[in-house]
Amino acid sequence: MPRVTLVEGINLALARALADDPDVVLIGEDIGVNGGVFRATAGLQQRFGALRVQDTPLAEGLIGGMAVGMASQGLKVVAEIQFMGFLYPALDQIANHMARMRNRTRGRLTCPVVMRMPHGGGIHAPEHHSESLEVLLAHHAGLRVLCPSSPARAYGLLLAAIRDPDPVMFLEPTRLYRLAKQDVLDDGRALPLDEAVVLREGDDVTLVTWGAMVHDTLRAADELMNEKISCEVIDLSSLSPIDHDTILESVGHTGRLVIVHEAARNAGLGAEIAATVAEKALYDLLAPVVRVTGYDTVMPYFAMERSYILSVARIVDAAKQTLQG
Amino acid sequence: MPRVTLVEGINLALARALADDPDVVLIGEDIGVNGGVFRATAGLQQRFGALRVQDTPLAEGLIGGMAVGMASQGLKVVAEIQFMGFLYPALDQIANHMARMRNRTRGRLTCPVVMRMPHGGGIHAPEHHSESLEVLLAHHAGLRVLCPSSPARAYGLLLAAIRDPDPVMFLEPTRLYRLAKQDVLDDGRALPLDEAVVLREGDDVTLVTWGAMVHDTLRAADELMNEKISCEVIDLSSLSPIDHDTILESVGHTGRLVIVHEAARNAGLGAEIAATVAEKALYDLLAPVVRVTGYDTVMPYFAMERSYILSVARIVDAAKQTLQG
Amino acid sequence: MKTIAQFAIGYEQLLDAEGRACGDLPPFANDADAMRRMYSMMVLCRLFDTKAINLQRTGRLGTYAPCTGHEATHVAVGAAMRPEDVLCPVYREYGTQIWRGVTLTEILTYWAGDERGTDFAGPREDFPWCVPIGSQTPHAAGVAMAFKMRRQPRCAVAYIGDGGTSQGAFHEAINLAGAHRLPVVFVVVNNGWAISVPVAQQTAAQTFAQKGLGNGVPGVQCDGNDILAVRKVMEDALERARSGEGPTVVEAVTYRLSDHTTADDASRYRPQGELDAAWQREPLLRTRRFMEQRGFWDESREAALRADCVAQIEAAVHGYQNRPAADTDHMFDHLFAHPPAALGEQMLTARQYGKTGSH
Amino acid sequence: MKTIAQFAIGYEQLLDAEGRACGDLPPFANDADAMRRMYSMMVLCRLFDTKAINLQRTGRLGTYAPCTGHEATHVAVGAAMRPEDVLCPVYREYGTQIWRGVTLTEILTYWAGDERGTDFAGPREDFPWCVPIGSQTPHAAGVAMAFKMRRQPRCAVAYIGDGGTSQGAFHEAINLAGAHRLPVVFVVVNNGWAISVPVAQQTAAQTFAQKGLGNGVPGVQCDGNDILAVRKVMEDALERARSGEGPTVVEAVTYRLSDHTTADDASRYRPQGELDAAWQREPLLRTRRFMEQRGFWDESREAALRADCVAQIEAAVHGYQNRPAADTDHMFDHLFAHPPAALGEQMLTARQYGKTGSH
Ligand SMILES: Cc1ncc(C[n+]2csc(CCOP(=O)(O)OP(=O)(O)O)c2C)c(N)n1
Ligand SMILES: Cc1ncc(C[n+]2csc(CCOP(=O)(O)OP(=O)(O)O)c2C)c(N)n1
Ligand SMILES: [Mg+2]
Ligand SMILES: [Mg+2]
Repeated sequence: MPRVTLVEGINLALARALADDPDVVLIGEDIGVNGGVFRATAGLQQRFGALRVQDTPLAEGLIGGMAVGMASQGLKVVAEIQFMGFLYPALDQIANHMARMRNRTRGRLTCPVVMRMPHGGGIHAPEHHSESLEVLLAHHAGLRVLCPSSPARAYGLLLAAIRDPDPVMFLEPTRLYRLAKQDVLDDGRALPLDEAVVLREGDDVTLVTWGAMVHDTLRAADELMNEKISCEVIDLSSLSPIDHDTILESVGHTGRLVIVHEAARNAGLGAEIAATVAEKALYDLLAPVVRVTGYDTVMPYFAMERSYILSVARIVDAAKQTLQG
Repeated sequence: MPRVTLVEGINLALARALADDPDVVLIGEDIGVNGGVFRATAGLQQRFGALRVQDTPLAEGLIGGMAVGMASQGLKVVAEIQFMGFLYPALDQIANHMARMRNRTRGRLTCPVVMRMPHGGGIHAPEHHSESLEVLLAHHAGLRVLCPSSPARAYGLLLAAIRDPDPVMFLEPTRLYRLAKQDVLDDGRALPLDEAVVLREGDDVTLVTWGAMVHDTLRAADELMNEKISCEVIDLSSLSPIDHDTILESVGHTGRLVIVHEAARNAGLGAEIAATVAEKALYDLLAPVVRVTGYDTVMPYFAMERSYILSVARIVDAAKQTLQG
Repeated sequence: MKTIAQFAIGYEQLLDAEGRACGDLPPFANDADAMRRMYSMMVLCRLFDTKAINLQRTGRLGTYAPCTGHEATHVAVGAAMRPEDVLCPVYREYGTQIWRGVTLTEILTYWAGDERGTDFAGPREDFPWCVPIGSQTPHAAGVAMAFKMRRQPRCAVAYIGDGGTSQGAFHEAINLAGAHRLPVVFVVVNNGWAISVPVAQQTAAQTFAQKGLGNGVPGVQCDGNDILAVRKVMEDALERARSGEGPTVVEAVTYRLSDHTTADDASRYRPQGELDAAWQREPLLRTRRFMEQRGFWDESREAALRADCVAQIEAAVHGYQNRPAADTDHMFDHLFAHPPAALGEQMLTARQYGKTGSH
Repeated sequence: MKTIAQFAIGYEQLLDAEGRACGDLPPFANDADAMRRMYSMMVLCRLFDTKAINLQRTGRLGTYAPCTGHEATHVAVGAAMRPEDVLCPVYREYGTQIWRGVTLTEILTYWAGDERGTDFAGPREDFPWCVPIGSQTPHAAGVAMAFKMRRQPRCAVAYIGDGGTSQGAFHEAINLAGAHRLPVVFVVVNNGWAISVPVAQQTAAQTFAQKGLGNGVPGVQCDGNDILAVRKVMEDALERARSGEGPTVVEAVTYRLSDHTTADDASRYRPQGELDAAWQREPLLRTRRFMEQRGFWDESREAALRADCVAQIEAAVHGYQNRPAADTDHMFDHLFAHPPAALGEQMLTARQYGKTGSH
């Protein structure tokens, strides 16, 4: 069983999908000879050729649009957006076409596209390289949005995304690309879609998070455990649809909820989770919900990113706050 | 005092701004001789000339980008996006430049741009002409997002938006453009930014909404009053920043909250309001918050729009539900 | 300074405004049946247009985008394409669509705001109407990329208007097509106006055929009211594409003889004189004259054709007006192949509150 | 078919790879001071580049985009512009920026991930570095629109890379500039590569100078390692723009002698032979030879210049490393002229938890 990083897990899944299904095609900027700026596609063009692993011209709108066209012919397109801040020019195609093609044609034309992109900051990158824009995607019906938190989950979720016949936005936590290794069995098994994962069971507070913040949240849970506070940690994993049932069940048990995300607070995805709890589990709540999030500022240049990205300390304090409230 | 429709109120405000300040420039598709597809700019090119009221080439990304360039020179650009579904190509400029220019240059270059666009459905228009995408804008720090609900508010808020030195997204409820007339004093007075408005005071339930849904919500409040249920109706008006204080105060009084918006439910702006209440006013709540929203489907073609756009009946039922809960 | 690159744009016209041949005629021009088929389709489009506008005016159809004036271009493109090619239309190219098998009922259903109109029984792989201007052009490039990857001898055809050429997406698509020599033809329908904006305000380009030059893609302009020229130019471009020589930008110069849509009032911005002059160049009469000169057509054929068109249109309107009603599940049925569980709840709410919303 | 439009792209070179004049020299080429100023700036850029890369390698700077190889183009553009013109750069055109007054300290501060680096003390109206490729070009068109509206005799200059020309935004900007004859020059720096993608894969266009033809905007190509040619071509284009004749696309053909950025490893995708060959055409030596031939330059001037550059760079690094620390309020200070009240609460949280986040 190979021990791999998250980005290597993605590479394994892509290789597997390309090998299994001749309709799978990878497109993106610098994904060919260069193997992607994060090396997610390393070696794949050599192995599968320059058409199946295709460097596109430098135009994200084009990547989205050509993906729609290719997918309408039954190709399964896995497109890479080099950094999430460069997603914007592709949004028109994603929202106005990918998300709608099946619906508007009553299933006649479909859009089996996976849009892969790095998510979040923390790697000292220049401006526009550290964005967390999941809400822009999650708000659009007709899309699924996934965010893995470990090499094995990246592998299994990416396979699930590629095999799904509808468009899936696949957000890869940049900070985790090379953070840690994990044994990943390259057995071609996909993970289920639409499901959150309870990473750790606990009794006092539910901590919901996703992507890179999963790790800080687990560390916070460790620290809290030292103080005899038992946390249930949920990796949301599917950012759209949200698996509210898993969260509601947990909150039913703990009565306390802290939501942690790197994205800005205002109209962030944490709001959707808190709102659903306020609607469906109000009487379970023993304390106000707390969101621990990025600030409502633009993502600062990297010298300030450690002050923007929330910390273990903030999560710990938030959890304690729910225990006082 | 002229009796005008909402779109006429906008026209008055634009004319006033153009007359008052030689730096005000209008740009957009078909806004010149044609006066805009909704006639918001009718007569303005004749009066102020083809450079100050400028038809652009057909490219929303360009409109956003040229606005940034013009604004950097101190022009106050009021750009029209013909329908909100065509906003996507402009989002790159809005999010990556408008919202950030002041911050990234530490105030050296600023971006006094107003982006005007129709918002919402209900006018039997073709696909992509009926979108409610406020959350895509509200999630971005560095922008203000406004949505007037009457001719007078449109007039006063638009003047405030144009005079503000930062970018303001101005969403005009399409359904209200010609719905009703109101006396609007063309006195050049701007309304305050960042403030929600309590349109009707009440004791039992707080109803928060914005844009076209204000009217249905008021009708629902009327119906509820017939059943002796007294509603406080809040027109959010400023969609970013949200005036949470006004809402919290009202919920403190009523203990019940229904949020009404036309946009899709998942990660809609209603979530932010509900989440904030769950954080800051949990103990004031006598019943679960209810969101009455668009479905998590793509906005259907217009034959189905009466089934997509929520109804007075749904609002009434939701309010009653909070009284049972 | 030395010259390192040179480009030229050609113009094709085979039929003058009186319907006289003014160039080397391609074989199909001498094929009576081929010419009759094309002319018949043009007439059907013209009559359908009138009917659809009428339905809209009388509240029986939503906003509709007329095609009057564009018939030669639309029908010629349809005739030049093969059934296995794929079309990425904008919103008014009914002539091409009907030629390819889209039904009048489907067209009406679409403009009645009903998604079922885009579920063509006919060309199953053709794209539906595309409202966000320009965004259809990368689709065509993507379709052509699929053809290339699979070594299929098929072509994609994307329409775009004169106004639409200002969208960056169009240039991105051309650039990709050029770089990969994709089998795709971009047809710019230059009808003089983008709603209220005339061509001269839209761009400094002397022609739209040259729109590809910056991305290494050749272009050709033709008289878009001359069905022979358009078909000839399209056949050449498609042949080039099919044989691996890459994309072409084809500009068809025509005129929008109608309002932009039924929601528009062109008299607000468009000089009447220009419109009157354009009617002198309109495509139907010109084609008919050509056919009459050759003995392909006469008054009785015309009368029979018109009767047949009217009958077809009436049948289509009937089919459209009597299509089964859609219920609120319609909004949920085709969002996903595997819908998330949570949508079920909303589907029930929609059933409960169907048709009660504001409008 | 008759020809209805023709276009040609010219190529300008005034200095061959050995520094010998090979064309009609413009006046500034005979002006020793002007030439020395330009050459000195080129050398400063080259030495600064080395220093910045070194700082990055030793953990004292973030990712940095080198300019080695581009100095002739960058400096020539700076020299051709007037101070009151406005520059919309991408991210590596330091030669132009420093010429216009941006300081080395500001450049380092920017690449250290500190917004204060973009608050140029110098050209207050110039745009900061622009990371989203292509998005700077409509800014330049907008700036030029402001100049036109106010009848100011100023020009905007936008840079873009060979890769960047694939972005639709670039074409949209050119089209607007053409339609309004705006005073703007688009400078395409063709350095052969867009990260790992070579020009031939990026586009089928034979030149980048022709990128404007589709939108009615003329173009000219020049040897981007020939400082005389670039400056000449830019002066002509700016003169054209200033006198109301509209925009030009200028292509400067140069080569990226470095990795794309310090985060890149070009050896993964770029043949060593190509790089070696490109070094034979690099701009500094060529300019120096030209100046030596004319007696404008000698070894002792070279030594003095280098010493001066090193001192300037050292001072800049010192200034950069000793700039005042920023506190967490930095994130909130310049979001709005009138910040919403609610931000205050977050500012307090940020103060409390500053510098504790993951990275
Ligand atoms: C992205 C986008 N922006 C704006 C519109 C609104 N709109 C619809 S048609 C049109 C003009 C199109 O002109 P042209 O491309 O010349 O096509 P024509 O209508 O003349 O066939 C505009 C601005 C749109 N549909 N999509
Ligand atoms: C919109 C966008 N997409 C992707 C990137 C990532 N990226 C940065 S530089 C670059 C290549 C640019 O090549 P070119 O335009 O030729 O400029 P050069 O670096 O050669 O100067 C890419 C893909 C980006 N910055 N912006
Ligand atoms: Mg047109
Ligand atoms: Mg380059």
